[in-house]
Order: sequence, then C-alpha cells, then structure tokens
Amino acid sequence: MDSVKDNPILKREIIMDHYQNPRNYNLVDDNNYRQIHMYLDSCFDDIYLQVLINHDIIEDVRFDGVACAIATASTSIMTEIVKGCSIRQADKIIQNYFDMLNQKDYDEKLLKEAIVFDTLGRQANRIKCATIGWKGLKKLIDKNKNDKE
Amino acid sequence: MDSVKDNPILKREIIMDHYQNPRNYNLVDDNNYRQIHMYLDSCFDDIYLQVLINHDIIEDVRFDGVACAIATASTSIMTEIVKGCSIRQADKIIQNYFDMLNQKDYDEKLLKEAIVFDTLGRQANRIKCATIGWKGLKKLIDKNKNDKE
Amino acid sequence: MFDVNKIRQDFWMLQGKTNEGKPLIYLDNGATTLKPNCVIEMINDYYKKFTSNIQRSDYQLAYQVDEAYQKAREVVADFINCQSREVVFTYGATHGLNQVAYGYGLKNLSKNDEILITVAEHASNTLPWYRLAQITGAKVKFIPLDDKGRLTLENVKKMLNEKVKIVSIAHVTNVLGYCSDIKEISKAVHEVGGILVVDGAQSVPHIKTDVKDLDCDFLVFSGHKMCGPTAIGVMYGKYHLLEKMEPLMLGGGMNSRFDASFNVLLKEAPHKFEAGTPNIEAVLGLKAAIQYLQAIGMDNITRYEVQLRKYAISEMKKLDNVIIYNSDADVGIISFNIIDKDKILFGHDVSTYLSKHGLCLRSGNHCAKNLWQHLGTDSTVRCALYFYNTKQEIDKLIEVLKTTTLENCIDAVI
Amino acid sequence: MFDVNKIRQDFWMLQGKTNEGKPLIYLDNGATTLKPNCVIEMINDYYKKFTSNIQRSDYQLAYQVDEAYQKAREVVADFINCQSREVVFTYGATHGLNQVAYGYGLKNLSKNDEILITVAEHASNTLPWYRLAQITGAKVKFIPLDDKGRLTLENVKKMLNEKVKIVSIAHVTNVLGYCSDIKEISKAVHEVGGILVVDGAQSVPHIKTDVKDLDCDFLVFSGHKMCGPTAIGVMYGKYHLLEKMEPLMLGGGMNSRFDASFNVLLKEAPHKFEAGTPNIEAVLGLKAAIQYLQAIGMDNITRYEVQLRKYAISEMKKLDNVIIYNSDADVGIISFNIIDKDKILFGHDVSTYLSKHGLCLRSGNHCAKNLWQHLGTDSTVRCALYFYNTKQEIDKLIEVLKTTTLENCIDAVI
Ligand SMILES: Cc1ncc(COP(=O)(O)O)c(C=O)c1O
Ligand SMILES: Cc1ncc(COP(=O)(O)O)c(C=O)c1O
Repeated sequence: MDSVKDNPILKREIIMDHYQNPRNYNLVDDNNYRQIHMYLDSCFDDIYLQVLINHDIIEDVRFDGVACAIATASTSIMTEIVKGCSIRQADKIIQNYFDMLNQKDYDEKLLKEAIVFDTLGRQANRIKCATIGWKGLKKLIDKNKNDKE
Repeated sequence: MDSVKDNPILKREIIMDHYQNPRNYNLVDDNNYRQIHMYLDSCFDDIYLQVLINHDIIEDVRFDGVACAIATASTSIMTEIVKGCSIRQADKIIQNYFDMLNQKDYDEKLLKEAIVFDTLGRQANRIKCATIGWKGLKKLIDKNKNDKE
Repeated sequence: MFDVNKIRQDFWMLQGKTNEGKPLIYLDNGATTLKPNCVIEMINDYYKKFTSNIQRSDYQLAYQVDEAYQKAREVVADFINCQSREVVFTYGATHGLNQVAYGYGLKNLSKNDEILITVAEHASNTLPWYRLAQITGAKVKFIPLDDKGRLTLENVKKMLNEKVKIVSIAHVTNVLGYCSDIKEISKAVHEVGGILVVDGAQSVPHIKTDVKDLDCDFLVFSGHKMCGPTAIGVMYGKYHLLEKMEPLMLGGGMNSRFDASFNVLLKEAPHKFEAGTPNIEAVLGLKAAIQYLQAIGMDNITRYEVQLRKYAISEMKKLDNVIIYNSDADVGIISFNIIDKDKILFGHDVSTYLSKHGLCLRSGNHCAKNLWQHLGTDSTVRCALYFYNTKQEIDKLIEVLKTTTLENCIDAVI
Repeated sequence: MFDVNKIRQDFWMLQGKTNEGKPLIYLDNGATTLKPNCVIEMINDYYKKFTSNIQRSDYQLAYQVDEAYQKAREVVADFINCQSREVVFTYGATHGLNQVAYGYGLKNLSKNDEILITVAEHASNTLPWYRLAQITGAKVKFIPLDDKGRLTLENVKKMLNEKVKIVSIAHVTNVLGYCSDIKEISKAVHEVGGILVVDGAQSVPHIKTDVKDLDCDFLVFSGHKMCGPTAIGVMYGKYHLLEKMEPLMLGGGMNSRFDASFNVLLKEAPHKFEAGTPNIEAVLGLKAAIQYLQAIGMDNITRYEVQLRKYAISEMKKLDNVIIYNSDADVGIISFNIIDKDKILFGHDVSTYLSKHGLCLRSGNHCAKNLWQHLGTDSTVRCALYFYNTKQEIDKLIEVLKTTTLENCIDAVI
C-alpha cells in the first residue's frame, strides 16, 4: 500500500469509489445480527451498523444510513477489512486505525485500504467522521464479549 | 433655613436628631388611616407609612419600621412638614423635594428642615433612602385621589 | 451614510487571518455574530474598571454597576419600543421560550387546549411546547406552510379556533429566512383569545422591531446574534401577563423576603424572573451592541442586507451546481446545496472545503429538524449574511462554490 | 511561593483608583470576585480571535471553539475530581440548584417525603425547595444550628429518617462562613437512602473540593465568585443520577433529533442539560480562572485566607465598637456590626462611610433571610476576603472602623 500512501490522487479515487459505491451497504432483516445506531450531532452523520459474529469470527458486517463522504467511505472500507477476521484481529486493526488518526505509531499492513486516511488526523474536525463506523464496530464487538462472559 | 444650608454641622445634628428621635413614629390601629408598606431590596430599608386625610387635609402622618439613618430622618422630617397641609400643598412640597434631590431648581421655603438633604443628590446611591418615605406619601395621596374619583 | 468598509474596521475579527490562516469570510451569522470593538471594550471596562455585583448599592462601585444595569434595560426598551419593566433579561432566546412555556403555559393551559407552531421552528421554539403539551394535556398542532415553506396569514386563520391558547412562531425562520406578518397574525390570534409568542432570534438583529406595533404578547431574542455577548437574551412580555407569570428559576435577587414558615414575597416583574447573579457583563455588552446597531440604523442594516442578498442570489443562480431553497426570502439567509455528479454533496464535506478558503458556513438541519420532510432534503448549507459582509466576500464565495466538487471536498480532508 | 504582591499585579482592578477615586479595597468577595488578567484575556481572545458558535465543527473556527469548550469541561472535572461527563455547565449556582430541584426532585419526591435544609442557606438554596415541596406535597424541614450558627453532624443525624429524600446544604455558608463536615454528613444521608446536594458557591472558590472524597450526589457553584466571568456555573452530579434527570430547559443543542410526531431523543448527560447557545465566552473564562487558581494552589489560597482572617479578627477584637458574629468561622467571611451610642448602626450607613475610604463591603441580610432570628440582628456588614487581600488592607479597614460613628456616616452622605 506504499504506493497509495504517497499518491493523493489514488487516495481520493479510493475514497470516492467507496463513497459512491459503498460496500456491504443495506441492512439485513436477521436476528442473528447485532445492530447499533451511531450518529454525530455535530456533523449530521447517521448510520446503522450490523455485525454477525460466529465462533469469534466476524462473518458479516453491514451498514446503512446518511453520512458524509468521509464517514461513508471510512465505514465502507472498514467493512471490507474486518469481514472474515477473528474478533481479536479486528480489535487490533481498530486500535491501529485509531492510532493512525491520532498520529501515533501504527502497523500499516493491517490497515489495507484504510491507509487512505493516514493524514486525516491533521484535519482534526473530521476525525469524528472517519471513526463513526469504526467506533460502532468496536462497541458491537465489546457487547458480544460482555454477553458471552 | 439659609443658615442650615451652609452649615454642615447643623445639618448633621438635625438628621441625627430625627434618626434618634423620629417624629410621628409608631402606627395607630385606626381604619380611617390609609397604610402602605415601602421597602428597598437594595438597602434593606423597610417602613410602614400611615396617613389620615380628611376633606383634602392631611390630618396625620405616621410611620414605623427598620431603616437606615437617611431613610428614617428623611421620613421623620417629611411627616412634620406635611402634617396639616392640604393635599395640593403636599403634592407641591413632594415635587420640590424630588427636584432638590435631582439637582433641579426648587423652592427652598417649602422644604423647611428637609433642606438638610440639599446636597444628597450628589450621593446618588442614597437617593432611594432619602425618598422612600416621600414616595410612600405620594402613593397614598394618589390613591386617595383615585378613590374619590 | 452606510459605509461597509468603515463598519468593518469596528470588528477585530475582520482584521487578521482568523480562519485557517485565511482572511475570515464569516457567513454563519445565523448561529452567532462577530462583536464590534465597542462591545468588547464594554466587557473589558466591566472587568477592568468596575467589577462588582449588582442589586446592592452599598458602595460606589456596586452602585455604578447597578445603574448601568438598569440603564441597559431602558436601552432595550427603547430598541423594541416597550416599557423598561417589560424587559426581562434571560440567558438567551431558549431560556426565554422555556420561561414563557413554564411561567405562562403551565398556568393557563389545560386538556384539549391547543398550541400552534410550525415545522420551520427552531428546536428552542418546539421542544418547550412539546413538554408543555405533555404535562397539561394540551395539543401541539402545526400550521401548514405554503409550498415555498412560508407561513401565511390564511393558513394561520385556518388553524385558529377558541381552543388555541398559544401561537408561537418565528418572526424570521432560521433556515429559510421568511418573514411572517406578525401584525396581522397577532390580530387574528387575539380574536380567538389566544396569545402570540414571537421568536425574534433571527429577526431582531436584522429588522426594526416594534412590539407595540406588532402587538405580540411575548418576544424573545438573543444578544449573541446581534453583536452582543453570549448568554444574554431578552424576554419581552406585556406587563399584565408578566405580572401573572411564575418564574422558571427561584433564588437570590428575585425575592423581597421569605421566612422559615414558607412565606415568600417575590419582587415585581421583571425582577422576579431574574434569579441569581445575572450575566452582568453581558447585559452591559448587550447595551453597547444595541447602541452600536442604533447608531448604524436598523433600517440601513435591513436595506443593505436585502441588497447584498439579492446580489448573492443572482450570482448563485448563474452557477449550475447550486440548488437554492429560498431564493425569494426576505432577509439575509440563503439555504442551498451543491450538486456534483447528480448527487447532493453532503453539507459537512462542503463546509470543510469552503473553510479551507476562509469561508465560514454552517451546514446541517440548523436545529429545525421538523422542516426536512417539507424541503425534501436532509440538510442544507446556510449562508447567513450580516451588515458587515461585502460583495467581495460574496464574489469569493461564488468563486469557491464553482470549484466545489466531490474531489475537492475529499482533497480538503486528506 | 505565595506572594500576594505578585498576585495583585494580575488584577487590573487593583491597579488604579477604582472606588470613589481611592485605591480599591475590595472586601465583597462573597458577592463576586475580581478577575485576573488571564481571564479577561481569554474572553478577549474569544471575541477578538475566535468568535463562533459551538456544537458544529463545520469550519475550523467553530471546531477550535468546540474543542476549547470540551477542554474546559475536563479542566473543571480535574478541579473537583470527577469525570468530565459529570460536569454540567449552568448559568450559576442558582441555575444549578433549580435544575436539581426540578430535574431530580419532581421525579423522586412525593407527599410526606422530607427535604432538609438550614436557616443559614442562601435564597437560591431555599426557594427552589419551597416550591418543590409545594408541588410534590413533600415537607421542607430545617436542621437546627448550634448556638454559634453552625451545622453539626449530630443535628443532621437527629433529623434524618427514611422519609428524607434530599438534604441540601452549603459547604460554607455565606453569612457566617462555617464549613460543614460534608463527608460525614454525606455518609449519614446515604444511610437513610437520601441524596446530598452541596451548595459550593462559597466553598469551591476557597477550599480544595474533591467530590469523590466528599461523596456528595450533587455540587453546584458559580464561576464569578472564583475569578471567573458572570453567568457561568457548574452542576456536578453523579452520572447515574444525571442520566435519570429531566432538563429544566429544552431547546437547541441538547436534543439529538425530534419529529413532528412528538418523538424526541435527547442527547446524553451532560449535554441534555445545556439547552440553547451556552455562555461560550464564560466557559472559556472559567477554564482560565480555574487554571489560574490551580497555579496558585488551592491549599495555598486557603492557608493564606485563614491566616489573614485570623489577623483581621484579632485586630477587630481590639475595637470596642465592633460586634463580630462569627469570630471562629472557618474561611474568609467576617460578619459584624458597628455600635455607636449603644445602638447598632444601620449597615447601609456604615457601608457608605467605608466606601468613601475606598473600602467595598456589603451589608444586609446577604440573601439568607431565614437566618436573622437566629442571630438576633436584622443585618450585618460582611467582610469577605479572598487571596488577593492584604494585611495592609485590613489595617486600613480597622483604621476606618475606629472612626465609624453615626456622625461620620451622616457626613459621608450630606
Ligand atoms: C451560598 C450561596 N449559594 C448560592 C449563591 C447564588 O449564586 P449565584 O448568584 O451566582 O447563582 C450564592 C451567591 O450569593 C451563595 O453565596
Ligand atoms: C429562530 C431561532 N430561535 C431560537 C434560537 C435559540 O437561540 P439561543 O441558542 O441563543 O438560545 C435560535 C438560534 O439558533 C434561532 O435561530
């Protein structure tokens, strides 16, 4: 992904693609999915997130809602990255993503396409948009853990 | 009263005398008197004023309450001045007193001992104290007029 | 004469490079306005030269502040043409509306009574009525807007009946900027025996307001939207109504006496509504703000804003990536969206891009969340003008709007 | 090191001749305090460099203010040792107490429940409870004070029983300056299942306050009494209590969404309590004030004040025309009267005379109107110290008190 990191045009294309054709979009009507509603009063972003976890594996993630380009693209990218991951792995990826936005050290390889947001941390007022879906996933995973304990 | 006007020691003595021995002090229990309660939240002055009006003549004025030296003395002096006056005359005296405090032209002769407050208008924060009794009388007189109409 | 360049010199914020290192083009005047130096100076004076609490004139300093505080009430009264005892200082329009709903509404409404508002009202002119209805059993009903989103006298009349106890509407709405005919509405409301509450948050700063002429029963507004400090507002009320109203808050400064047997004597209105240490600094600041606006002249302000808005609209109409939702509105608010690739760009993305060029515009639902079904969009970008804005600023806005594409919005962030 | 002369340089008001053309000797710190330059500067910065409304980070300016606003909450939380989400910004202690009475009290109290206060409470910690009792049918009862006017744990315990739902008391009372043992009282109140509301208006500015350690359920205080701007205060509440509480005011900024079918989703605490545009300027100013106090050190402040008070008391005791009502109180408040010719001089007359010498002292009942039967006087003159006062100022006070006679009081006016 190094080529992406230094290529703003490619970054923009990836974000636009995910915004215009969000992956794993639309919710399913299935009680096995856990669902959460995430919204930002400060940006009007408003999404619903669903996750299907089986034997600690994230089998499916879906989302829906009204959101800005950054929120939509970052959530769409997230769904692609974590689908199929174990919960532990997902936790690690999420942590890395937050580290990147907070301008700390992070492991690029884990983040795949999410690397397009590597400089977004400098635009502090948009961090909330870039994390809304990711925070939702984190909450769903944590709930899953708690329910099992 | 010219001698008073230019004699601060005499002024002070008059005020002290009225403060320490207020005239027409204590209320009477008589339904022919009209009564009003006057108080200043900003100074804690709190007085009751009574007036007996007969055929447009102020036959009696009385007061009672807790008040500062300026409020007590100015009210006491007022009771002495207006007792026996006609309502029209009292109105004129009251107006003159207010004019004096507001540093406008006024007729000294009408004010008798009240002339001791001739410079109090310069101490603006105490005008309220020096007028509390006078305003009460004005209200009682006005009420009397209205009731008769 | 109205000279915008001279006026701009009165504003510190307009001197430097205050947004993203760019000269500030502040077009968010519906949210709050910039403050002229005289207001800032007044605040400084209070803190540097005569800090003290009010209501007790024991020493000279306190007396000075007390006098200035009372004087401010007279200045407000003169500004909206009422008696000074009809001016209640609040912490803002929101506080004022809650005070009316609590103090007047709880006492006077009961089951089956009706409260009329519109879907264009701000949250602060909606939620207090929802709650009042819930508590009293009264009903909140919405006066329908016309297809442009305007409130017409006809529609008000259609909804009026003797069950209507309160009608509460904005003089100028904060999303669409339409000005309602308060004077006629007030007549109609009074005919059925109701009272009219006017939310003046977006009107008082922009147009001359005469409560006697409008004959409204209550008017609320906020200082910070008219060059004054934050957390100061005014609730005007006809005195006979204020007399019968219950204060929302109780405490020091608003009572004359009380004892341990639960006897309580409140002060008279307006004082009974001002519990606790008030926003002294901001009351003085509001006075300075009003005097500043009066010196420019409210009519001049309105005229200039209307002109500037016309110019902005005509320029924006030349762009084919802009949808305007309120082309023909009355005062300086322009609600719009940008289209790129046949899709409305999300307001927040647009605002970020504009900000990069020094332009401050707010996007979203602007606290009027009931309006959106009506407009057919979830949110808008709002350009809210004030008298210190210029044609040059509009030109800059137009120039940047031309280049507002999804690509550029994304580039602004990454 | 605590160096009062250095500290005094931080205050503009202490530089000039601010009262009656005399150097200001400000001893009315119970009413409001002077503001250090850093607080005034912060306010200036907001108005000159980053004016904008909060809650919408659409452009950089607004984001900056939003961040500063949030940061202020953290600074307050650190100051009183709680979580930042437990910090509700109010317009002052009065607003906070009304919010608790309305938001917690209405929901949780009913007929025959009891609310305990004392006769030493400020109007703002009395009247909201009177009203709550009136509405709910609960009873307000007074915990007796000891013969010095102090609240003792024993007396609290005597009054406690399972009907007691709320105990609301000042940490430090504003007339007598006694400090109550909140920590022990809180234990006792919790044992019977009640909650403890602490009025910190006179304590938080003067002594280190740790809500975790005190274990009170609510704490309110005002910024303007601790070097901050007017119309900003804090209501701390344990989060689980805040969660269940109803806001006193509704409007913009405190809801997440609502619709025309009366569905309303409020934001979570603390935001649901902050309706309307808040006092942004003052929130930032409060932050600066707290940081200023922290830099000096709350413990240093208390120590210095206690010392200065001791000195003042010992000097005042040497005068035989002075009656002191609270010689052994804990913090910087001294309530006294002057005797001349065997009669107590009326406080207002005394204050006017003192003012002529630059001394600012308040007289009256200090909004604690229930206390007077207890003290056997109608009012007192109150000397309320703060950390910027000096021995020299006390010496001047003593010198002037010596000459405070009825004659001189009258001469001061005519
Ligand atoms: C003990 C006490 N409680 C409450 C208050 C009310 O504070 P504010 O007027 O700032 O709301 C005061 C202020 O005088 C006070 O001394
Ligand atoms: C129409 C309208 N009403 C009420 C308000 C609330 O004003 P404040 O937040 O100053 O209380 C606003 C401010 O946004 C408004 O635009």
